[in-house]
Amino acid sequence: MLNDFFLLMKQELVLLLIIVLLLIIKVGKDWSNETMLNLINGLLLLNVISGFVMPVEGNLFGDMFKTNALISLEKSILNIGVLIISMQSYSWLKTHKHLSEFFILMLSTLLGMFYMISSGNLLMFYIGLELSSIPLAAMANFDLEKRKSSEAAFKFIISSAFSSGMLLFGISLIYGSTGSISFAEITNHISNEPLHIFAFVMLLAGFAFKISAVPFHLWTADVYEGAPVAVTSYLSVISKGAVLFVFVSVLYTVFKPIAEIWYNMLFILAVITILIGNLFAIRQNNFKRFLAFSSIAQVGFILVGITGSSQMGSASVVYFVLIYIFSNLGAFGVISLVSALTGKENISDYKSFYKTNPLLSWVLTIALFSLAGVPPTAGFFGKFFLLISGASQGNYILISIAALNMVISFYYYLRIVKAIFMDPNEQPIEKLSIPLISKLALFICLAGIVVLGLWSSVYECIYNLSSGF
Amino acid sequence: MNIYSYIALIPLLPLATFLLLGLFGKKYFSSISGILGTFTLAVSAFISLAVAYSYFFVNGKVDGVFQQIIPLKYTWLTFSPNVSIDMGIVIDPLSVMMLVVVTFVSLMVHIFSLGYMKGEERFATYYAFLSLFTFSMLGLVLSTNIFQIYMFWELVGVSSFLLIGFYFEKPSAVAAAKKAFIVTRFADLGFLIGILILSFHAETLDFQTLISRLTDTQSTQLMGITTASFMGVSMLTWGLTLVFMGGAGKSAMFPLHIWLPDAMEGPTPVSALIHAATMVVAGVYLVARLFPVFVFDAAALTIVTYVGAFSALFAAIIACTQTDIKRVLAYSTMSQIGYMMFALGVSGKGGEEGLGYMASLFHLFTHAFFKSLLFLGAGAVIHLVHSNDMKDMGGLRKHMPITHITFLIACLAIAGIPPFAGFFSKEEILTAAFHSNKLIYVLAVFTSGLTAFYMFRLYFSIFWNKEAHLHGEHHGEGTLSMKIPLIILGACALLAGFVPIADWVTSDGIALETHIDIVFSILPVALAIGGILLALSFYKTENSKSDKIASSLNGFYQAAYHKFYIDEIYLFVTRKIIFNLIGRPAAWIDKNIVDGLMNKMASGTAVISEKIKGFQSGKTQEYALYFFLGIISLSALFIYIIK
Amino acid sequence: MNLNLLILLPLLTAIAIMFCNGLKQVRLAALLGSGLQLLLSFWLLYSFYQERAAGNSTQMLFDANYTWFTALNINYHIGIDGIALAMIILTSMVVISAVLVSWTMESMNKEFFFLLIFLSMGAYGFFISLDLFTMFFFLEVAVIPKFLLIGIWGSGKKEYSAMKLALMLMGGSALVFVGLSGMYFNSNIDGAHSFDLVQLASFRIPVDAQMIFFPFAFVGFGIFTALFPFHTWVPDGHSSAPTAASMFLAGISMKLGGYGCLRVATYLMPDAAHAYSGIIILLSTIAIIYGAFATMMQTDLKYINAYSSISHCGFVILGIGMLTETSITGAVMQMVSHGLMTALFFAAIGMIYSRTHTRIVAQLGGLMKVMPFISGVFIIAGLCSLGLPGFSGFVAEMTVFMGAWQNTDAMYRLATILACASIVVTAVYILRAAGKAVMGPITDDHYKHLPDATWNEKLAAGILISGIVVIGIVPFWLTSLITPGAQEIILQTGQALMLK
Amino acid sequence: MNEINITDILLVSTALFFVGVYGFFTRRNMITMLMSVELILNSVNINFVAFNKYLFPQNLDGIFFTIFIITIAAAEAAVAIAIIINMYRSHHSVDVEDATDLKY
Repeated sequence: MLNDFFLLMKQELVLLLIIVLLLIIKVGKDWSNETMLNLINGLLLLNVISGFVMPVEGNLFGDMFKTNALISLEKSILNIGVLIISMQSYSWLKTHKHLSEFFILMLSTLLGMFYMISSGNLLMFYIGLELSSIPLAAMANFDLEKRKSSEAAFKFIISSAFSSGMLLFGISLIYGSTGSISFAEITNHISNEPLHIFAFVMLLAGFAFKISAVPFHLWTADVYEGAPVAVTSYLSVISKGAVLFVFVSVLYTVFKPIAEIWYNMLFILAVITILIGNLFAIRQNNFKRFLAFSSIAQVGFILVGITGSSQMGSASVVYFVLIYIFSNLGAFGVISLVSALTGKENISDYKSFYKTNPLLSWVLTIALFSLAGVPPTAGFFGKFFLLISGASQGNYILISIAALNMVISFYYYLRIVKAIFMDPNEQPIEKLSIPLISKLALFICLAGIVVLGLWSSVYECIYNLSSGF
Repeated sequence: MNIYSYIALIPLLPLATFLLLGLFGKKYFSSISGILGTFTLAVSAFISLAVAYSYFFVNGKVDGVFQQIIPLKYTWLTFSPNVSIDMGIVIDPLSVMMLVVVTFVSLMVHIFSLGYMKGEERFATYYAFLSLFTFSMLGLVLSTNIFQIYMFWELVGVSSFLLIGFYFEKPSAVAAAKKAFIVTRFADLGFLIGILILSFHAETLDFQTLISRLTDTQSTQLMGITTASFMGVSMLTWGLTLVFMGGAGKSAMFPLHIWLPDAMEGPTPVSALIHAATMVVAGVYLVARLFPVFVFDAAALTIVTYVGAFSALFAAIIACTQTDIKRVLAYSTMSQIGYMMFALGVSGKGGEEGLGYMASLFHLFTHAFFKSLLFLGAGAVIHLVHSNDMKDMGGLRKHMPITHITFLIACLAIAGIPPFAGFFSKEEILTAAFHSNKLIYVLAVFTSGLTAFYMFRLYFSIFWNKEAHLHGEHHGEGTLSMKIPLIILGACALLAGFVPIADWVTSDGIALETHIDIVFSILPVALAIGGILLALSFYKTENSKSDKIASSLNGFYQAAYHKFYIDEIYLFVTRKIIFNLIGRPAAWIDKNIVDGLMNKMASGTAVISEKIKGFQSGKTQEYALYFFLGIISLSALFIYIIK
Repeated sequence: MNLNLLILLPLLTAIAIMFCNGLKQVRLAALLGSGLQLLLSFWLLYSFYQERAAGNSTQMLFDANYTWFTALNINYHIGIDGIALAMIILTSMVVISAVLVSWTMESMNKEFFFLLIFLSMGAYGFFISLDLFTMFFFLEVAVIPKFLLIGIWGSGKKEYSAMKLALMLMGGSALVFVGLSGMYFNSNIDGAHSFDLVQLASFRIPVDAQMIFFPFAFVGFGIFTALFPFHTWVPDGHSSAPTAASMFLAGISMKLGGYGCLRVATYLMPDAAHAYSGIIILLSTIAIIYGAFATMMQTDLKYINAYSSISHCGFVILGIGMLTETSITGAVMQMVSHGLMTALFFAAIGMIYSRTHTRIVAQLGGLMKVMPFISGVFIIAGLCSLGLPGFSGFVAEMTVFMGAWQNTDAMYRLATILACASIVVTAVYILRAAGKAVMGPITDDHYKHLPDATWNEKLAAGILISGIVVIGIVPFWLTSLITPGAQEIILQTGQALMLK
Repeated sequence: MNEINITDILLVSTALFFVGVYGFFTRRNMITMLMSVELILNSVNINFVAFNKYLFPQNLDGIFFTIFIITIAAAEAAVAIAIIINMYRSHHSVDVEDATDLKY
């Protein structure tokens, strides 16, 4: 039993150890930021590796906590993302006073996400969700002196409090009508009675809030814009990815009996999410805000993939999130460098970026291409599989809308490429000296973008792991 | 292989010359390019004569009938199992005669050009183009396949384009070249569709097979093509008429003639070769080639007849009013080709009835000599005077005796004065017309009188009349190389009438007995002499008689002088109707509607995006409100509506 | 013969270019790479003939099938038939010419040649693919580099044009995607869905599914080949692009669409192809006629050629829509011919533009006098465009017409006649342009001192002209490659409409 | 006899829920908005307890849940108030309408 406990919760425990270690160091030692950052990156690397050691399958605490190979992989994916973000925020955090707090908060949210992913019970899920969002609000406010930062943090905490209120109300109704908060039990009782549908919609809204699906997305852009770049990238890939993992498994297993209903709901949500995301993304000038809307559109595509409701659907979503982490972090890596070194965050500042920073330009361009879904980057494969998965239900209207919306998304991604390569600029961003570790992070992203698509074993592996659905 | 395989050399030699001169001429052979071109063509001409001799006198006949021989044939492009373009060589009386005419006239022009084009910067290019033309024309006459003919048809068109536009710095030359190409191209459209129709029904492109299938009353193909109809006209008529349209374009028949006078912008020897003797008769050749099928379809043949006859008269009238000597010659060419056309039109299938066919080709033969002679003579005159306008000429007989004499011979020939070449051929044509269609006959005779008049108007205006003011240093006739062709062609114009074409080139391959009926000849000859005398009195000396006549016929004269405004009509149709009503709207629609729609879609998206930005108001409470409304509406939708 | 070389070679060249320094090294690497491509494609031709001569009559030669994504039954399946081979040779010829005309590219030359070679990889990959996924993959590979090529090195309103081109082509591939997914999910090969072209061809997709997805696939690919009314990217894109990109765009990219229409839409969904052929013919006839008339009103040489491409590519669609063996052979020939001819045209225009700095016809004049070679190239391209015998345009167009005429339906006949009529209009606009720009008096004194073509330009033009002339003079060589492929497609469409 | 019916309790909780939502939408003061959220959470708590007591008394899922919600709400409030205080430093206001720099 105890053995099981240590093995099954291995990833959570490692994370916990790191958090405790950081706390101790914070209290006891006064190391320089560089040392700390190197140490943390080392620890996070260990964390990533630990995820792949001895994967086991099993349940704990009366099925409240469950883990299997897919879940373990999902956690590892998040770990990789966190490592990259930490590497990328090197320039930003090098001079920051509250370095260890940042990581303590971030790893706490990660821990929350792990719980959430492993949850087999609504209570566990709720705890994980809150653990992953409350510290995030504090992180969003990490640039304490910035007006925008605190506004973003306030919007985030108050909106997420409201949304978890709604979520909880939905959960309470489900509990009231099924008598259980365990996923396995709920599946047996759920049906398409109005009360269940109402409760489900509230639950769905909670999820949709987290993954920023329209119309529950409105906080996203404001928070992304106001928060520090590292937090924005964390929000956009890690937090979103974690919720998506849960969302898929909850929909596919717990709410399987009402699959037809949520299928139609997702259809509607996907269409308006893609559309609204695209329409708003077109006219943004702040890079982070732009990526916020583009990520909303991406979520729309993910929703299309989820409608596949099969092994293929789950696999394509997990695969896409993996690719999305690399692509989006590739873009955020460049933005965070530029933002940390020059303070410029507008797309118009990037005009003629190529003249001064060809390497960063190519990384950014390739990352944007991957987000847009241009072959041979991995983004192409990710989008292709999502849409194919969506098509597997025979809903070609959805596929057509999604595919045509890709054209709009091309427009705004190419607009940035145009700014980088083609638009003239009197004062382009000067040549930046990139810290080695950031460079390494960018290369990891680049390698991920190139390899993950062409190397089919990645998808195969995820597909095989998704066989549970 | 066949004993005639070496005939392939005849077109291939000029082709080789073209490639050699076209690719390297300017750099390496500039000085000797003329000699080189002339020499190879002389070889070709010699082979042609040898072929003619061997075909007409030695091996051509089997049982008194000239046989069609196909020494070479290779499949070039297969469309479907039965329909393919074969590249080959056909030897029959028609093609052998054409071979001789083309190589011979071309040779003369080559020689003449040695002097005429001397000192031109693009001398080598000129010979390259001449060789290209000769090659294409020879390919055309040797074609075994209707598509092969079409290909060479296009090639002669383009060589004509290149040669007319030889002086490419002159905008008028470029315009004329374009006009010639486009008008004939338009006619070729008809030809092409005609080919499509004929080949579809005959299921072949090969002349021999096509003719045998479409003339065999038992064949399913003939049944098919005559029963299928469009707008009440059988497909056979459609096909033949459209093919004839192509021929009419190339042969400058009304109303597709407008390019020919303008084509005179090219160097004069080119006009002699292309626009007098060879290319322009391609239409006649085409109809003659398909003659067995044409005979089967009275409607198509009637069209040929009337178009030919009308063109003959129409051009003759215009020719009387023009002052540019090359244009006069151009209209006269058109008129003469009109003769050939209607001669084919009035012809019957074979034997005596096939007189028209023979007469037409006979006229083609003689016409080639005297018309190229006229052009070369005109070339010599222009070379001296540096002007095309007969107002700048006069009294030239003293300066250029040889040109004068040969020109006179040619004029007599074209006027149909015995015993010059034109007399015999025209006589046959008139006979054929007389026996078949009296109206045509009347037109033809009248036209022949007009011909004599305008030719001698030309002759007197150039060589007699007032003294021209010559400037420049040399007042001679030009080099020897310019004189020799004149003399040779002069001899031909004198003697070609005695060549027994009737024995050789007939519609059924059997020799035809012809005889000159003195009584019959009186009327046309008298008319011709009358025309000459009229011209003599008007133009021999400087006087104002002609102006008086002209002013008395004011309206008609003006119309004729302006070529009956056909050019203006064309210009109106192209510039005003096609450009303004089709071209401009198409471009406009493309820019504003089709493309505009795409741009509107893009800008529309941007506008929508701007319109809906209010949802993202920045107010947290509104966000929560939308969140809540989202829940309410989704649940309402799924509880009450979608079930 | 390993077809993977066709992908590897450009890829390695592109990588090599990244490690080069300075224009000299870069262009040498590009030339070497594209030269090897040319050799490889001809070696492929040779081996193809060897195989056929040895009696190998399988439809697709040099077949190689590697599993890629097992879960979705996606394979990297490659192989070629004569049609694909013809397109490959076309690509290699256009690419080397494009490299040669960009010989003196100054700004950002490394990136330029990299993208150019990368594009060629996309094209090769597309033509050798026998798996719809792979095909789609390479189709999109060949889109985005064009955006950069036009946007960075172009002229005029280049950003607008680049964006328009990229978006419209992406719209096309979005439609293609829907078509592909429909075909995939309606296929059932041993209980599994498949993207495999050969398997799908023998499976025959259910007719009702064909009826839905054919328009998607056809229009999607059609956008690439300027199907009316989705052609508007063509004029802007071509005219703003740098010379090499225009050549590639018109010479190869537009052919991707034609090939896709044929190989994917028509071949795999033959019943729908028959059902929709009326509409296809209608659209293509409009494109032909309307493109020709719109061309007539253009004043910019590149616009003239771009609009004429719309008209000429209309013949490709027409040939496909007519669904006879001859017309399909003609369509493929027209693709090859138009690819070479239009590349040559753009090369000539580029040469003129780089010297005179104008492409407006009215401002040009008398170039024949100062640059006879370039003018000659221009005229040859023009003559090929207007379908002169001896050049490839003639055989291709005539084959389309002959094939089209085999349909006896009155509407089809009318379409054929209208298409034939367009060759007259073609003559008008080509001669107008040539007559003003290269003939006539010299309009500007400084033209008198302009140099004629340099060796690289001569070589580029020489390669393309030799292609045009070889096809024009020995077309049976090309048809013998294409016809078996066309027969296969016609066999598939079930109605071999031949002259009995 | 005088037993309180579950529907009565649910009525209260529902009312509380809507009061909370209404308060959240209309109150300008950030602290009040936070209190409105607490109202919503409390309505959920009532729900859970009521359901547990009346419908599923055999186990204590609902009660557990309630305890966790109370705890987490406290944490949430702590962070939220910290952020609001920080905001007050930069904005000199706790009016939600003043925190609208980020929009569109």
